[in-house]
Amino acid sequence: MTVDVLYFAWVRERIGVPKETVQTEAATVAGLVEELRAREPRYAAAFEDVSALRVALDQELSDFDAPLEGVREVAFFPPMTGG
Amino acid sequence: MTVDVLYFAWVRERIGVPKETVQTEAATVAGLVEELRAREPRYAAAFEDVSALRVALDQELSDFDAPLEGVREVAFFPPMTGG
Amino acid sequence: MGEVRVQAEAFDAGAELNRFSQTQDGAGAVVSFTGVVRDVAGGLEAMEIEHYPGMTEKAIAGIVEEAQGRWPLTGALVIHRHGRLEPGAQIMMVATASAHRVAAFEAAEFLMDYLKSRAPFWKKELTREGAGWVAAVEADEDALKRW
Amino acid sequence: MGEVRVQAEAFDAGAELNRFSQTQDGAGAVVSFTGVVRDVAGGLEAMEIEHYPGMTEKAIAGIVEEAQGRWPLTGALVIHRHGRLEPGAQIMMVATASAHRVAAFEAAEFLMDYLKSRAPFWKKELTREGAGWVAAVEADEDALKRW
Repeated sequence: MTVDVLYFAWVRERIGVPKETVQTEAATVAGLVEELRAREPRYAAAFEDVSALRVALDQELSDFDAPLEGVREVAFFPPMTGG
Repeated sequence: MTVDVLYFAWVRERIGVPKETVQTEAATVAGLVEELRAREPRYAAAFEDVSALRVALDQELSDFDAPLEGVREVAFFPPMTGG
Repeated sequence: MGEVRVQAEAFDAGAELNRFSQTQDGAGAVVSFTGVVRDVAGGLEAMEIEHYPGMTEKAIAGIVEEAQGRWPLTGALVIHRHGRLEPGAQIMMVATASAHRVAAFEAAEFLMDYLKSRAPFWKKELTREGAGWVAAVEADEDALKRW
Repeated sequence: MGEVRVQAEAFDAGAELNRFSQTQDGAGAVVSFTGVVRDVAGGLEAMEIEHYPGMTEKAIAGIVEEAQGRWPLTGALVIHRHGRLEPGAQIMMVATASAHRVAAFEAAEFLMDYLKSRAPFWKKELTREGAGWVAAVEADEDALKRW
């Protein structure tokens, strides 16, 4: 399957792009993270500590155990600092 | 001694004047209230239940046991409803 | 640092908020509260607010000083009207500013709770059926125990 | 009943407060919060706020809806800026209105607490020495436990 993957804040800066389309066989977000980590050091650096990251699936906050099936947009980012 | 006595809200309405100068021998606020009550029915009506009243001495909230000595202005009123 | 105004005239809450905010150096958080005359039961023609000139200003200044002692405020503003107010009219406003949001919120709530029960104002409701003094609410006195 | 705006442009907090207040029929209490860029350590040139277009509006609308379910509000307003902001600039504002003051205050604090940690914004500080992302504060996450 194909998903759009978005990165924000320092995750975006480490990976170097705000958005890319990814071909994945992963069943869960955690599986997708493993695939990305294996790609290149910049991904390994961005995903070094997933406890420091948050994930949204189709623009809803979710978690790393969540299934990817049917998801079109995955976003990775650090904890939010609004307000 | 002589004190200015002020009345507010329904206390003022029952007594019929907003302010008067009173000659008193009372040592405390409670003593002054007794003297006023004895004057006329409109005072007795206003001071019927002092637990429903508040008192300020020289524009500071006080209580009915407080001494009157040195006080120039005594004000009686119901609980405040500001805000 | 603290500004207190007791007045019969209407005020412009938005303009007051902007003016207040512009003078709060170092503030990261500005909170405002505006109180509005409500026609709760229907038929309210006006609210008449009596106060104790002289004591009112002193009592509010004392409440503002107490708030400034409890929270690190860059400033605080209280405006309270008296006289005849129609439904929908703004009765009063409070504004507080601080480096952090919790202090600004708490100080504004503290000011409101104390103004309700410790500033010498009395409200009278004028309706088609007659006039009546608004009774103090026990919950308002209880609210002071929080602080 | 709930209005959400996510924008790069500055806003006029006072004008927004007045406009909001005028549409709150039955409200006796209007609370506003304005957040301002602070130069905490000295040397801040600007704050850059990144957000997640599309999700931001939805996330804030969800938080506003949650607040309206918890408190009897006549209305709520959230404005949040993104992009480059200089020290002293207003980042965001929240306004809530209700018949009673406690509901208006609590709903405004709830909105602020959730916007801090659940709306997809990220702040970057640009100083003379360089740039750094503002880290989320544990106290902000803890603040959500209150609700």
